[in-house]
Amino acid sequence: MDKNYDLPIDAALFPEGCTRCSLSKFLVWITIVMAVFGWGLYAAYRVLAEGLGVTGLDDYFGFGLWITFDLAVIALGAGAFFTGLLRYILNIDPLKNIINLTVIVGFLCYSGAMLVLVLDVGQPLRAWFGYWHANVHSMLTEVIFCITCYCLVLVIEYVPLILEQKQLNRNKLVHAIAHNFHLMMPLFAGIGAFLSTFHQGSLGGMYGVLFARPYIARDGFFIWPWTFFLYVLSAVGSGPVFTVLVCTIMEKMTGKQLVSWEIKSLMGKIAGTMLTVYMVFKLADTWAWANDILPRSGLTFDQVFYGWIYGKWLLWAELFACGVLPAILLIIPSTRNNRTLFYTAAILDCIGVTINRYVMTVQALAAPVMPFDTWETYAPNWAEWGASAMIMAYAALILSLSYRYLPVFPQEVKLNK
Amino acid sequence: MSSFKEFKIKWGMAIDLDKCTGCGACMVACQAENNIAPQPDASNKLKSLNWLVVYELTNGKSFPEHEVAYLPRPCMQCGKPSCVSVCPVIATDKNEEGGIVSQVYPRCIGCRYCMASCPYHARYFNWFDPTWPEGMDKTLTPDVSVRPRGVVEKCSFCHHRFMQAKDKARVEGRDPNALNDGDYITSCTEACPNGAIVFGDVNNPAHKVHELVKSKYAFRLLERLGTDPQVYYLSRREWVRRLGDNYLENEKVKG
Amino acid sequence: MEDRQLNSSGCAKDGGKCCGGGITPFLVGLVVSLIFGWWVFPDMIYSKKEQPIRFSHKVHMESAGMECKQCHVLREDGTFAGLPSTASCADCHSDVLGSDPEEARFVNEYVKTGKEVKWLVYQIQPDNVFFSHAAHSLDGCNQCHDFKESELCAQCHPDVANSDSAPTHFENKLTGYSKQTMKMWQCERCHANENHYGVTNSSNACFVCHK
Amino acid sequence: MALDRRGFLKFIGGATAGILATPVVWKSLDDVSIWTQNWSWIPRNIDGANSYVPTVSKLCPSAVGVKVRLVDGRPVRVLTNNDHPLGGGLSSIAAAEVQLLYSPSRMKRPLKRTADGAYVGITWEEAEAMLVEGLKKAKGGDKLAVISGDETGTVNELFTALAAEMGSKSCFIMPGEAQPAAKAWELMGGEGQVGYDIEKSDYVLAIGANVLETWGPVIRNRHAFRVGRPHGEAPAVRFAYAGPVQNNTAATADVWLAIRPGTEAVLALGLANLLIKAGATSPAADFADFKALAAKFTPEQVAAQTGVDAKRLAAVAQELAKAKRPLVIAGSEFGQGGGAAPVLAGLALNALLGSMNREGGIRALPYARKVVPAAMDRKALLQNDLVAWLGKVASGKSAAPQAVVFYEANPVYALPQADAMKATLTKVPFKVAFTSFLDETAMACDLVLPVPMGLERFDDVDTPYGCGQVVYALAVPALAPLVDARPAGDVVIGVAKKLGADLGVATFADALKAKAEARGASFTEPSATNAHVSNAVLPVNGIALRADVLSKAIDVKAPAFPVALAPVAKLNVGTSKTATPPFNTKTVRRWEIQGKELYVLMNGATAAKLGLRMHDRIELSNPAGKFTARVNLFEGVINDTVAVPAGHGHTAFDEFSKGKGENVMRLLAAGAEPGTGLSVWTSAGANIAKA
Repeated sequence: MDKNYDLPIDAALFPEGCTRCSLSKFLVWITIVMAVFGWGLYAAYRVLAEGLGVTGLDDYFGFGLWITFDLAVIALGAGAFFTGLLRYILNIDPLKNIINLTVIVGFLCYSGAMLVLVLDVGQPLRAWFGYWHANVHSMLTEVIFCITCYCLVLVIEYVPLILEQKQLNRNKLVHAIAHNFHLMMPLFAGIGAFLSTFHQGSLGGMYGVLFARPYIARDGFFIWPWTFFLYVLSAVGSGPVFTVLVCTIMEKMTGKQLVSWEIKSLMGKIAGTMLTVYMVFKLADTWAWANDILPRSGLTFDQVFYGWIYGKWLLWAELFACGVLPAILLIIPSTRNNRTLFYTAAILDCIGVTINRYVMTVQALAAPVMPFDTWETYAPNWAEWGASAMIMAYAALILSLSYRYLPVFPQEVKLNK
Repeated sequence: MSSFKEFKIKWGMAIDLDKCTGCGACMVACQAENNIAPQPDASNKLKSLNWLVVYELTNGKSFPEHEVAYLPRPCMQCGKPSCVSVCPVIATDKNEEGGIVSQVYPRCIGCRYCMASCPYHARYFNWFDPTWPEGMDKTLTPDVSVRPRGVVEKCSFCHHRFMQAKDKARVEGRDPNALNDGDYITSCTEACPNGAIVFGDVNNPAHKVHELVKSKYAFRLLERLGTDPQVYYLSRREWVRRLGDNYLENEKVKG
Repeated sequence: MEDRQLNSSGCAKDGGKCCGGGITPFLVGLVVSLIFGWWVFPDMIYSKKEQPIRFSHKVHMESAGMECKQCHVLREDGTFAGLPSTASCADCHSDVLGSDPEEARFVNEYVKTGKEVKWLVYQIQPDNVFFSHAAHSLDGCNQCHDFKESELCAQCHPDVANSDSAPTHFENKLTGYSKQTMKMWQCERCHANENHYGVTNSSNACFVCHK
Repeated sequence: MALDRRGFLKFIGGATAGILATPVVWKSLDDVSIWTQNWSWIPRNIDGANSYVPTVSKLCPSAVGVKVRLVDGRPVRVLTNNDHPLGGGLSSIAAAEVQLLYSPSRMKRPLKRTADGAYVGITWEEAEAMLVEGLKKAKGGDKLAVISGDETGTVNELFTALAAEMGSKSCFIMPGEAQPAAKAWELMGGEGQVGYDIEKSDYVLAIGANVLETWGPVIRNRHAFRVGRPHGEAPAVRFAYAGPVQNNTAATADVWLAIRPGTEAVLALGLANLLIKAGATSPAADFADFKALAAKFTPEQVAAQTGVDAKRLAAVAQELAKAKRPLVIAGSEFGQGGGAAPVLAGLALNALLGSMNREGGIRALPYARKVVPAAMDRKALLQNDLVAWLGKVASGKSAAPQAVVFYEANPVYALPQADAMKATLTKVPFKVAFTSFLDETAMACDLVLPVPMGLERFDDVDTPYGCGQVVYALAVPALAPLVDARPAGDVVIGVAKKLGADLGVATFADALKAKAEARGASFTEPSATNAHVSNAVLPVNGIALRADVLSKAIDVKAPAFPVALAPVAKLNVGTSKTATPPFNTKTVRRWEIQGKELYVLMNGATAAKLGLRMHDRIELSNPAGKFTARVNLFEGVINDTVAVPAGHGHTAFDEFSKGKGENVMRLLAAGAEPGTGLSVWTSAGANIAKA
């Protein structure tokens, strides 16, 4: 084999027909990422060695940044299961051009969330009790099982992509495995869609069942409070555009076009449709909450907001600026195909679902229930930011490696000719 | 949601808020009895671990119409606890005769879901390992295990005293399931010089608390949420009773 | 690097031929770990300890005609005293009674100095476990069973009534607990047995056994 | 056979499969989780046999009767003793007494101060020799002073006897409620110790006296409160409280009369005015004078001086008049510095109400006989005014003593103008502290001698001030001292011997035995309480109302400051002797101490007037001293008054109290009460500036 010394020294590992930056440039980037990772690792060490007291959490805010982070990334990672569902089960073929990225993003979101959970539980060495001594009545049990299983599914979906690495794939066995995996993908996509729907729902259900917390308690359907369905819908209404945003950021960083606009627009259309459905229900839910659940608990709408930090602006922002507005922008073809408006809508959409997960977690715990109790505020400290940044760094690392060495984007060669 | 058991015995408290001066003896007696570690700086009340906390209540009026009351808040041992069904590992349950909500520390994984569910803030997390000044750990009682960091704990109604009372009854040849009024009382009940807390079996007519909870002045915290607490409060002051639950402006308080 | 990559993938063309062994390495691994896991490991995690004095329950039970509860006393308030103190042993053994050199050693080293014997307890439970000996009485169990006292004790404790020396104490190197410390499922043999409910007032509620 | 990579992978595969089929992984997982239940750095439970020792708390000012639970001789709890005449519950400090045995600030051995100011451990033999040497230099002519923090113990007799043998009468007890009361009772011509029969009263009006928190035998008082207030029913005994702050007593009282600090006597006279108008009278010889004095205190006049609402005042007067067995208790809101006038006026009210020498009223209780011949008896000791004496020493009017002995007293922290008091003590060349804790006073001494804690020693409590009955309670050791401490009584006896004096008792235990006998108590049999109650009372004859003294003493000048200061005393923060016990930091209210900062309380109107809001940082200053604090808005404070939580701002002790908050005593300056000459420091004021 002739060697072209103009190519980066690891060029043999690049996806077929793709160009990449020099190894040294890549290593500089990786060093930056690893520095952030190291900070998070230190935070994680302190938390595990000394206890959760080093965080900003307290007895009022047992859940804080980490749970918000987990819920948000799990919602945003929903692009994976929903795109998979559409691609493999409903056979929307064009989605094959972005399916790899949705799988990686999904995998990162879920595995990252699980890493954070290791820090977030007080006794990580006993965390396996969740499987062994499972309480079937707890929504959290459903979450634990579904997230674990779905994370395994994502690994299974991610593996063939790794096996398709140019050099690895030369091995016949590897090639055969990768191929067979692909054939089985509809099965896993189906399982994934099932598991993911359930745990997205269970995450919402986790809050809705807290019947003594009027801020988040919701009546429901059968064993599930409404939040179960709202979480599923909000996740599928934001996950796809999050993948698009990740893709676009990668495009900006690499200076290449990786996915064609049509695909992005399609993802936007999917998310927009789901978001619209979600917003209809969410608005109805909010109305019913303010007019039924709150007064039933002896509370008024005004009473569950406080100052600036837990002000009504959060609700209005979530519902309208980051809910109704992006839904409209994404669902109307003309605005959707305006790139600026499209990206604005996508960003607002993701912010909206993050606000939702934040208020459901933090504001819900801040809102006093006993009349003589007080509003308390919560601010995450360095340890929580550090550990969250570690997950971001971890994601950046995996994405960088995947992009550099794996055939993630089928359109890349064609689009960059 | 799971169903909740009914019990023949129902340990409960009737706390007369008109008798509590807020002196804090119950809080100290609780810590000593239940091997709760002291904290050099406990000014962050959101991170100081005390199973029993005395809240300060105000009628909200300006001087001189102002009134103050103190409300000791143990675990409510809810009849329909919001914390039990959410626990993913069955570390907390309400399955024993007497209706005390158990918390099993070696089972708890520290997910804090139960804390999120409890509107009374009765549950506490061990943010750090507990430490005592040198030698003070020798004053730990043998009755309650010391909790490591990373687990949730809460008031147990001094459950070990229940077990001790039953054992004493057994040795004396009495029926351990028919304890007399006063055979089993909690450390805070015992410590309060004002007798603000009366403890006993709410279901047993021979126990004083049985009548007290029927008083027209009796109320429970956040009754309308449906948690069905086993801790009752009493106050002849209407404004105090009104602070027991959230009332809309036009709603009347009972009693 | 690249060359190695190429080589190994080249190798793969020949399949099992050049990188032989077929299933043998797999089997070797399997057997090695099975041996390790079943025979070496269980031994490795315990340290062995012997009692400081060789004590014969048999002599006390048979020759002296004693019962368990004479030394392992239930106190008036319902708590259990566990092992007898040197002082209570000295009620009989104020001086050497027999010819056993261990007894003489006990009298000389402990009774005369007033030192307590650091007996090793086989059944000691973690702090988070509450166990009431008062609740597990002969009267209670013998409503249906027909236990002798020593038989009842042996439901949980090693049956030492007929032995001349106490068994070796295996201490888990990680947890510090005896190998014979009962696990929860063993307690549940009775506590989760519904036939016991209503007869013995037993319950399988968490707080009955945890503190 | 060389193992190639593929073979190796197969081997690993087989090994993995094999391991999963053995207990290795599963047993390890389980063991690890068991390990997390038993971390070696978490303390273990230690089982054993329970035993209980009934005793009385010498640590808690409420002198609460308790029992100590021991497990195999190891003390684990202080428990309620319902049978004890001083028991029936716990105070928040007595509840922590067992844990305080292991307080980080506990004295472990005798210490002497070296030239460079550092403390070094010495043996008891060295310490006693040093004590003898130091005392030798203080022989004759009031050159030795004794300051005791024990109001009820027989140990005072040994100290005062030693002082007497050394030719000194400068013996003092730390200021409290007993001293002004003794003075007032003496002025009225009463005999013995004044007692308040709260148990049998049906209407208790506490003026200033924080009867449910700091005044008298608090737990006994609270037990009476408990009995008189059945759960959820209309109370059989009504409680009214008058004071500047809605404190713990006011929180449960049926009536709170808000009055300015230091105006207790005026309020009492205002009530007297109304009662006399309603027909109340007294057989006292000077009733006419008193009537004339009371006539001046019309409701309007009283309202102007005290700030009390005239209607509420009238209502209380009516309730008092209607009650069958009313009882008025006057005292200081923070347990000291109140002067004789409030008590005098309060006792006069009782006289008007016919409560003298009546069930549920005022009782004259006999003092116990001295058991150490040379000692000062309690009556004599109560006549010595420590604050006044120190003032004279400070100003040079009295010569500074050559030696001072402190017994369980912490005047450097706990006296008014604490900074000035500390400076005064520097004039004394030899200072010795008998103490359990290395407190502020010990830190100023040349020799510090550890005494066993109350739970480790024999001691006694003889009829605390406020008790309605003679109660003699023995403190018995629940355990041997954990540190190298010696009972102060025995040390004093030994030292006296070395100084050539025979105190007449061989051991402290003998003194206690004699005292018990003097009280008619017998402790030969084991008892559930080790306490003795007697119904002995002295006749109350020819009581004078002393309008002459009152008219002078009541001349309270309103402080010339924008705000008045009202210190608020609570037992949960401990005492000056103990500081805040480790468990009690959690009982300190949120807006009382945050980190190292103290919060002071004022109502919204006062704050608005001063332009302050919640959490504002302010500086409180007056000629006595200054400090910064933050504002806590609390509507239960009278207008133009700042309530300052007392008991904070320690500069000694341990991490549980040192450096937290500020010591309110630094802002209080003592003055002399006209007519009685007693030191008073309940009428302080301060300037407020934003800091």
